[in-house]
Amino acid sequence: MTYSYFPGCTLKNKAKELDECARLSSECLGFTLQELPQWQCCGGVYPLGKDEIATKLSSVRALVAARDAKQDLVTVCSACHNVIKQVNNDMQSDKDIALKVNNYLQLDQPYSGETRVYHYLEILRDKVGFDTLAKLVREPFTGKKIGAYYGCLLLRPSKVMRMDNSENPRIIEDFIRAIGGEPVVYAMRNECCGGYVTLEDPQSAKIRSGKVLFCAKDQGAELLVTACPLCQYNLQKNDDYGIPIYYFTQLLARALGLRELKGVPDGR
Amino acid sequence: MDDNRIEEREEIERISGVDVRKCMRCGKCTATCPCYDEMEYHPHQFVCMVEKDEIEPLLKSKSLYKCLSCFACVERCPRQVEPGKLVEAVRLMVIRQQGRNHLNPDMIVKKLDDRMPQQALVSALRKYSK
Amino acid sequence: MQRIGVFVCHCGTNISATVDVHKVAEILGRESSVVYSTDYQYMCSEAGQNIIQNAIRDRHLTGAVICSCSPRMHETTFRKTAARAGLNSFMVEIANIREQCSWIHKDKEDATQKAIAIGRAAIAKVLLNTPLVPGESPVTKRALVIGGGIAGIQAALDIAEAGFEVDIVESKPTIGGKMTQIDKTFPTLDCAACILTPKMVDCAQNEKIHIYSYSEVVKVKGFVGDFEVTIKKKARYVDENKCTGCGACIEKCPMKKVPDEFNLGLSNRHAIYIPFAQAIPKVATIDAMQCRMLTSGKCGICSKVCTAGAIDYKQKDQFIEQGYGAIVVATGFNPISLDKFDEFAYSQSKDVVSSLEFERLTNAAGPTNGVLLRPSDGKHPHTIVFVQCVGSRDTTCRGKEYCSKICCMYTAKHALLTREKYPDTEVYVFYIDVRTPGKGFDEFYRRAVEQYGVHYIKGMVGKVVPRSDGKLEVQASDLIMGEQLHIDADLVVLAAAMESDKSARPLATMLTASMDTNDFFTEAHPKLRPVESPTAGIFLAGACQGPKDIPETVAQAGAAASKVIGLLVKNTLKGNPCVAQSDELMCNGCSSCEKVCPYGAITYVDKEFKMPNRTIAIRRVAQVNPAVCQGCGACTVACPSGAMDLKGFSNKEILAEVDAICR
Amino acid sequence: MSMNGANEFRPNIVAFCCNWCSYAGADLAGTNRLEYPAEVKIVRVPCSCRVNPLFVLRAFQRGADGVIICGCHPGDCHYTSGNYFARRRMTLLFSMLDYLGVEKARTRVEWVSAAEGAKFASVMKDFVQTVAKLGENRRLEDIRCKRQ
Repeated sequence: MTYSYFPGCTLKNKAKELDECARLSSECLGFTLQELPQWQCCGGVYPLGKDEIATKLSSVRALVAARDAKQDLVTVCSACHNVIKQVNNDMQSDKDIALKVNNYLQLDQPYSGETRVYHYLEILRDKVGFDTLAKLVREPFTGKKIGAYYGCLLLRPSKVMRMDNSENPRIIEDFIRAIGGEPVVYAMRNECCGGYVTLEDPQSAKIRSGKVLFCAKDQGAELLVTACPLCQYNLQKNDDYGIPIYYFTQLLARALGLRELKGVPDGR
Repeated sequence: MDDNRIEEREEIERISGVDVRKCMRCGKCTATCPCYDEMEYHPHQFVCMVEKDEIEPLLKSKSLYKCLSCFACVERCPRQVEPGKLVEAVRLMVIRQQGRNHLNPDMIVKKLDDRMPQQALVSALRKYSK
Repeated sequence: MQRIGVFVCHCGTNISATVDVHKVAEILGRESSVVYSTDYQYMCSEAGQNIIQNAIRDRHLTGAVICSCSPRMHETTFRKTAARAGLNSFMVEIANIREQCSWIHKDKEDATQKAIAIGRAAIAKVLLNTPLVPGESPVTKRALVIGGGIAGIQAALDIAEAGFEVDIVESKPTIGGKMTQIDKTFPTLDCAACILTPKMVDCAQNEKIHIYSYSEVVKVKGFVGDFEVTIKKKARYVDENKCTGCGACIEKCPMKKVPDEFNLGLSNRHAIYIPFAQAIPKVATIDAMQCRMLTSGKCGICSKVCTAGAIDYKQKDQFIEQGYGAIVVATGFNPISLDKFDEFAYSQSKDVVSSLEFERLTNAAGPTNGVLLRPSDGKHPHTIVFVQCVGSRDTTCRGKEYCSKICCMYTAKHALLTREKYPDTEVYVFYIDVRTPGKGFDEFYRRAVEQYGVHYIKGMVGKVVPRSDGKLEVQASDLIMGEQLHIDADLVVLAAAMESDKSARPLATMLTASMDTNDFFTEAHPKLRPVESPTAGIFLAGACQGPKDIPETVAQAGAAASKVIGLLVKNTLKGNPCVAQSDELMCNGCSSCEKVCPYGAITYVDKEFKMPNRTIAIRRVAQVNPAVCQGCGACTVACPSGAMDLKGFSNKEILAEVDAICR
Repeated sequence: MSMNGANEFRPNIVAFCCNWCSYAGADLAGTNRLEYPAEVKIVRVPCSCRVNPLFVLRAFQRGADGVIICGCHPGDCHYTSGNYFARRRMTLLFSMLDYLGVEKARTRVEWVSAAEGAKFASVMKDFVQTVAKLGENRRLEDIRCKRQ
C-alpha cells in the first residue's frame, strides 16, 4: 500500500527524526510513504475565520495532489494533520469556502474533499493493526512506563478529527502497549502545552507545559511520547523532572529494531 | 456610533460563524481555559461582550494574543457556541488593519533559540500578523 | 331528497358582533335542499338544543349544519343533540364561524360573506354525508405493564385494585427499578426502600398481579382491546417455583468477583445472585456469562447445596403468549454513559462517581453500609464537588438537549445530607441554573444553602486532574465572582443526564407508539391526554415519557391505571367510525396502502369474485381493520386505483367543500 | 376571487388544515383575536396526508388563486408519519403545477402546531399577500365550472 505523504516544514528541519523514523518503520510494516512533490507548508495553525481562503490553499493543493495520485494522504505531525483535515472538512461541508477555493485554484477538476486524510497513528491502528505491530516488535519497551501526550491538535475538534474519544483517547496508549511498554494514563494528556505562544510569551508556555509534565510525572510516567514537534519542544524545554520526550515514530523504529538511531532510548 | 458597534458585531459573527445568542452562560469555556490567568477578558466574557456590542475593549485587549487556540472551549462548549472561534475573529479584525500586526518578521530573530521548531514561527506569524 | 336544517348561533355577541347572523341564516336558507334555517343566541344552551331537536323531528331533517364555534369545542355536543332527536350523529356538520371568522375579522361585510361561504361548504359536505355507526370490538380484560419500576408497580396495583388481571414484565431479576437503588427521596427525605418495598410485596401478594421477572416483550400484535403479546422469559437456570431464596447457593458459589450491577460495580457479587435482600421475586438467578458450570461445565456446587432442588442448568428461554386489552409502558430511564465526558476523569479515578453511584455509597444497604467513603482508598472524603448538568442541556453529540429535571433536587439532597451527616466536609455544587419548581423544592434547596452551608457556585467544572496523593484537582469557573477556581477535592459527583431506557425504541416500534427525537414516548396530547400514547390502548407512566421525579411518576402511573380501568370495564369498544374503507371491486391488491399505514390496520385477503360466464376469479384485496384504523387517510391518497376512501372525510365530501368555497 | 372597491384584487385561498395541529392553531389564532385576511377559507382534514393532490387541482380548477396545506411539525404528526407523506406528495405536485404554469408561490406547505396561533395568522397574511401580488390564477381554471 502506498500513501501520499505530507511531511510538513518542521519534519524537514528540527524534527527530522520524526520523519525519518516514520519512513523507515513504514517499509518494515508493509506500506510506503510517497512524499508529495512540491508540497507547501500548511501554515501550522488552522485558519479559523470563515472568510480565510488564501491561508487554506496550501492544504488544498496537497489534498488535490493526493487525489490526483489516487492515494490517501498521510501526515505525521499533529499540527499538519489538524490543518489539512480541517481544511478538507471545509471543502466537504462549507459550500462558500469550497466555491471560493475552487474559483481561485482553477483546477481541471474541482476539489470537494474527496481525499481521505489519515494520521500515521491511524494507519498503525486501522490498516496495520496494533496486534500485527506487536508481533513485529523485536526490541520491546518491556516495563517502561510511557505516557502518551496528545496535546490539543491531534484530537480536537473531535467532530472533524474523528480520530478517537477526545476526552479519553487510547490510540497512543494502545500503540505503547503494542511496542511492549506500559502506558501511563494521566489527565493532562489532552491539554495544551502552550503552543505557538511560546515564541512571544515563553513564561505562558512554561506554565502550561509544567502542568502537563507534573501530572505525567505524578502518575509515574518515565518518558513521554508525542506526535508534534512543537509539543516536543515546549515540554522538553520546560522539563524540570528529567522526563525525556520522544516522537512516537522514534519509539516505533527502535521497537522494530531498525538500526540504532541517535537519541533513541534503549529498552532499559 | 451605535450603528458602527452593531456592524462590528455582525462582522465578528460573520468571520467566526458563531451565534452568540446560543450561549446559556454555563461558564464551561472559562472553566476549561488553560490560559485563564493570562487573560484579561475570559472566554465567556468574549461571548457576552460581543452580544452586547462591547467590542472596543476586546479589540484593545492583550487577551487576544494569549489564547492558545487549543480548542478546549470549542470541544467542551455544550451549546456549540465555541468561544475560541470568537477570539480568533476579534483578533483577525485587529490584525487585518494596516499596521496592526502584533508580530513582524524582524521581531522574531531575537525570540528564537536553537531548538525552536519552524512550526512555532509559522504558527505565530499566522496568528499574529497578516 | 335531502332535507337540511341550518342553525346559526350568535354566541352572545361573539359571532353576531361581526357577522350578520340573520343574513347568514336567510341566505343559507335559500340554498337548495335547505328546508329550515334559523338563528339563535346560544345554540349550545338547552333552549338552543331544543330548537335543533324540534326542527329535526318536525321538519324531518336528514342533515343539520350548525354555524357556531369550532367543532373542537361543541361538535360532540351537537352530535349528541341530533342523536337524541333520532338523527345519526354523523349527519351533523359544524361551520366554524367563530374562531375562524367572527373573531379574526373586523369588517362586518367581509365576515358575513365568509360565514356564508363556510356555511355553504358545510351544507355541501353534509349533503354527501352518510350515517355512520361506530364499530364494536371486544375487550380482553387483562392489562400488561411493561417495566416493573415504581411507575409499573403503581400502575399494576391500581389496575389490580379495580379487579382486573395485570401482568408486569420486568427485564431485571427483580422488580423495583431505580428507586431500589436510591437512599432517600427529596424533599421530605423519607427512605426510598421504606416506601417502595411494601409496594413490591403488595405486588407479589396480590392475586390479580402476575410478575414476569427477567423477561422481555418480544412481539406485539393486535390493537386496543385485543393485543396479543409474546413474552420471553429468559432462562435464569433456577426454578422460580422451587427456589426459596435461602441464599445457600450464593454463599458457596466460587465465582465471587462479578461486578454487582445493583451497586453499579462498586462491589462484587457471585455468579448466582439475588440483587438485594428485598428482591421480588426473591429467587436466585445464574449469570450465564460468569457461571463456571454454564461456561465450562465444571462446578455444579450450587446444585449440590440447594436443598430445594431448584437449580436447573438446562433451563431454556420460555415464550409465553398472552392476550391483553391495554398496555402500560413504564420502561423508565438510565443515566447516560459518561464515556464522552472524561474531562471529569470519570474513567481515570474511582473517586469521580455518578450521582446514582453516590446514592449507593450513602445507602445503608450499599457497599459501604451507608458510610460515605471514597471508593479508591476507603477514606472519609472532606471536600466534595458536585457537578450538575453533566450531559443535560447539551446540544452537542455528547449530551442531551433537554433538562433532566431531577438533578437539581437530588444534588441538593446529596449536598444537604452530606453536610448533615458529616459537618466536617466542605461541599461545593456547580450549577448553570438551579431549577426547583415543585412543592417544597425551593425551600429545600435554600435550606441546603442557608442551614447546611453548602457552597453553591454559578459556573461549571472544566477539568478534573487526579493526583497521586489521592486528591482531585478541580478546575472550575465562578461566574459571579469572575474567577477560575482550583479546588483540591476528595470526591467528585457527576449529575449525569437521564435518558430513555435502551429497550424503549424497539418497544415503540413493536407497539407502533410514537416517540420524540430523544426516544421518549410522545403523549396523545401534551396537556389534555398526557398519559396516553396516540396509539389507542397504549398508556404511558413515568420517565419513559420524559424526565420525572417520583411523585410525578406515581401520579402519572395512577392516571394511566385509571385510563386502563376505564377501558377494561367496557365489554366492547366503540371505535371511531371515520375510518378507511376499501372498495373491493376497485382494489387491485397493490399494497400501496399497506405500506403507508402507520398502524398496520390494512391486511390482504384472497377473495372470490363472480366473473362473466359464471367463472370465479380470486383476487387479492385490501381489508381495513376498523378497530385499528385511526382514520388519518394516508392510504386514501396512496391508493392508485381510488379504491380506498375515508368515511366521514371522503373524497367526494372534501371535493364538495372545495367546490363550495371556490364558488 | 373577488373584486373590491378600487379594483383591489382579493385572491381566493383554500387552506387544508390537519385536525390535530393546524386546525387547532387556527382556532387559537381566533381565540387570541389575531387578524388575518378573510380570503382564507379552511377545509378540515384529519391529517395533512389526507390531502389528495386531486383536491389541490380541483381547487385551482374551480378558480382558487392559492392553496396552502398546513400540518403538524415534522416528528409531531398525530399519526406518526402523515406529514412526511404530505410533504413528499406536495413537493412533487407543486413542481408539476409550476411546470403547468401555476407559480410555486401559489402553493405552500406549512407546519403549524396547535400552540402556534400567531404563526398561523402570520403565515396566512403572508400567503394572501404573495398570491395577491401574482394576481388572478387563470391557468387551470375551468370556465365551464364557473357560475354566472
